[in-house]
Amino acid sequence: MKFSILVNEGPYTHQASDSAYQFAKAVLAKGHEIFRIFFYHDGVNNATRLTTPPQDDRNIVNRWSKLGEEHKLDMVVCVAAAQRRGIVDDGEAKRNGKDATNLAAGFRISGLGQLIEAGIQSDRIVVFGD
Amino acid sequence: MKFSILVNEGPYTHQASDSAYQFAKAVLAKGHEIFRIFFYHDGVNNATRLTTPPQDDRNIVNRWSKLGEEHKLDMVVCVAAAQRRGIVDDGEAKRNGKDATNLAAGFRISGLGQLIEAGIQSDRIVVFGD
Amino acid sequence: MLNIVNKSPLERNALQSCIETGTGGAILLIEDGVYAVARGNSFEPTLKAAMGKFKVYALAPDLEARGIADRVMDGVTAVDYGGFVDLVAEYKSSQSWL
Amino acid sequence: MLNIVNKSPLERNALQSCIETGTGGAILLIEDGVYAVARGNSFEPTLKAAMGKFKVYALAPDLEARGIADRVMDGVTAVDYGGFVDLVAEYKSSQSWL
Amino acid sequence: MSDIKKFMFVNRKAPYGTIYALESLEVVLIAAAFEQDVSLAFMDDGVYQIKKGHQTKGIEVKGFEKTYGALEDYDVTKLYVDAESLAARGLTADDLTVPVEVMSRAELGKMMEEQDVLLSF
Amino acid sequence: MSDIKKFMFVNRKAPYGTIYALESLEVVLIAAAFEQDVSLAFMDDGVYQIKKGHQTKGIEVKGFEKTYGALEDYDVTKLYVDAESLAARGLTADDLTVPVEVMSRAELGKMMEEQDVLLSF
Repeated sequence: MKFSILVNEGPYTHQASDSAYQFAKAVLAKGHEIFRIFFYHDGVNNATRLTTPPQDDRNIVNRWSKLGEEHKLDMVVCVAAAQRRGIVDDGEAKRNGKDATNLAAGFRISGLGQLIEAGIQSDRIVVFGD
Repeated sequence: MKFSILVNEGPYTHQASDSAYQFAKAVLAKGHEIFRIFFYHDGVNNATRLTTPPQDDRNIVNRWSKLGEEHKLDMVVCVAAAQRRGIVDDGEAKRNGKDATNLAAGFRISGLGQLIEAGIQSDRIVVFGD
Repeated sequence: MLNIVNKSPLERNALQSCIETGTGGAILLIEDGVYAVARGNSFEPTLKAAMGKFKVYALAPDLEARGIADRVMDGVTAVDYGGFVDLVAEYKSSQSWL
Repeated sequence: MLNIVNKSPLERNALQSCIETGTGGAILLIEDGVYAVARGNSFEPTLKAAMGKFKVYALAPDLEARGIADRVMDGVTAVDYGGFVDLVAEYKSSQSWL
Repeated sequence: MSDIKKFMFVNRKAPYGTIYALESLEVVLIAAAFEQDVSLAFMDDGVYQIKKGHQTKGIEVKGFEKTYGALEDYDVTKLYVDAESLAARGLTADDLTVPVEVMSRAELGKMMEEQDVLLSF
Repeated sequence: MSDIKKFMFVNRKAPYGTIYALESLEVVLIAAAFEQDVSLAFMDDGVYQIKKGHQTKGIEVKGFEKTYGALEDYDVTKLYVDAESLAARGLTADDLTVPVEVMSRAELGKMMEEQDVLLSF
């Protein structure tokens, strides 16, 4: 079955991001396909490569990047939400005159249409939020 | 009277940051002093210079920077909370091997002791959160 | 003590807890907390009863943003951000019921 | 439909709304939502009554994290993340009561 | 035709205290552009989103009451409101900024059951 | 002496669902290092923070139950718990991971009134 996942909250503050990650792993373990993971609202903050969590805690951003790489997942960060919250890739930096970027490996920035498309193309979509 | 302000939530997602800003302006307008504004939890996300909010909306980060500059405010971002969430200045970038920084003008990164000190030194401390 | 509540009483328990716990002083409703003072909401009787113990204030800009400035129940004082500052100064301490 | 609730019923109204609105199917409690299934909490009668209409599940890892895995009320099925996936697959649609 | 799905946006949160109402609207407009069968449900504090008369100058936050009025231009006309949520807030349909269909919780629950995709924020 | 203030940390949120409980503890430890008069209040879902037996392996989140036990080493011994919040959750003092003083809501309200600084997250 084809699943998509929507993540509405950032790392650490709410468990939503942890739950979404565990759910994504379980989806793959069950042999299902993940069409897309979409990061919206504060969820875009899962995609900054600038975090340095305590050594004895999980690294939420890195494990998303790793899961994405291992399973070739399409992990999309909403551009409008990212602009409000300061998540930037090279293209966004150029367009908005920013002197730095922070997007982590494995994520891409795109529009909300990608969320609707995920809803259309997937058999199931599950929302994690506050 | 000497006020301090604690901001627990990031920009845009919760009104806490807006309320704290309006309150800070009113404190100054009333002739009081602001000893410190401390950003904790997701509040540290108020201090990224990488945001590009819609043109017809307020720019939360820039107006903090401007208020801080105009009134020489001490705006402190908690280092532990900032590390978890990816708010980085030059020193943090060096220490943690990060290839970019995103701290906005007018903010500085420091420890939680600064919050306790604010509680000790101020006549009043007001908390804005979720 | 000044109690600051920023949550709707119909969604969360913050205002209820504040009312049950506080010994008196004032309650200032801000952000989504201002819905508590809109006439006809189902929390109205509880808030009315609490007025014997607390002075109740609501932040005018938050009332206006939510389109309920014209339906504030009797006994509630609307204040602006300056009034918010005055309240904080007036009471020895404040607690935000997050 | 699979209803997913992640909030404590003693703090917010999400589970109450879900129970009142849903036509049946299943409720899966995750994150702080799992407190709803701890024996002896004041929401227990409401959840018990809802079991006539809904199958009730709770996420085991969230129960364990909160130290309440040993006090799950009768009639509730604990599932792991794999069971969560199976529930999503079993029902045509899911709704997260955020 | 097989690519048209029933999308329902469930709005349970008040406006301005958090951004969810605004960012939910942004998704609704996109869904409409994809020509999906879009409906909006308002319940609990979500009914406050469409309470008439938002004036956000004082909080210096961008108001978005007008966007609800513009939904019709995007052919989004299925706005369902929970009657019990209105009543608990002392509101009636006359207090709302847009025409809506008021229904009971049970009826709203049935509408939810018919959806393919339920998005909540 | 004049620099010693009464700090109370008011904990009303459950652990793990959000980070507030953990980051609140981090502030408590700092406040103790500043040799302030520190107390913690647990009420509403905040009493779950000190419910015994957290096992967080399954959610892969760092557990912090032990930190409450370590508070004593930092001379933080004033832990107040609201009796009504415990009762509403079917809990008693025996279910808690640390020794606490259980009191009524009214008594807790009086303790709050005596504080110089009340921090909530």
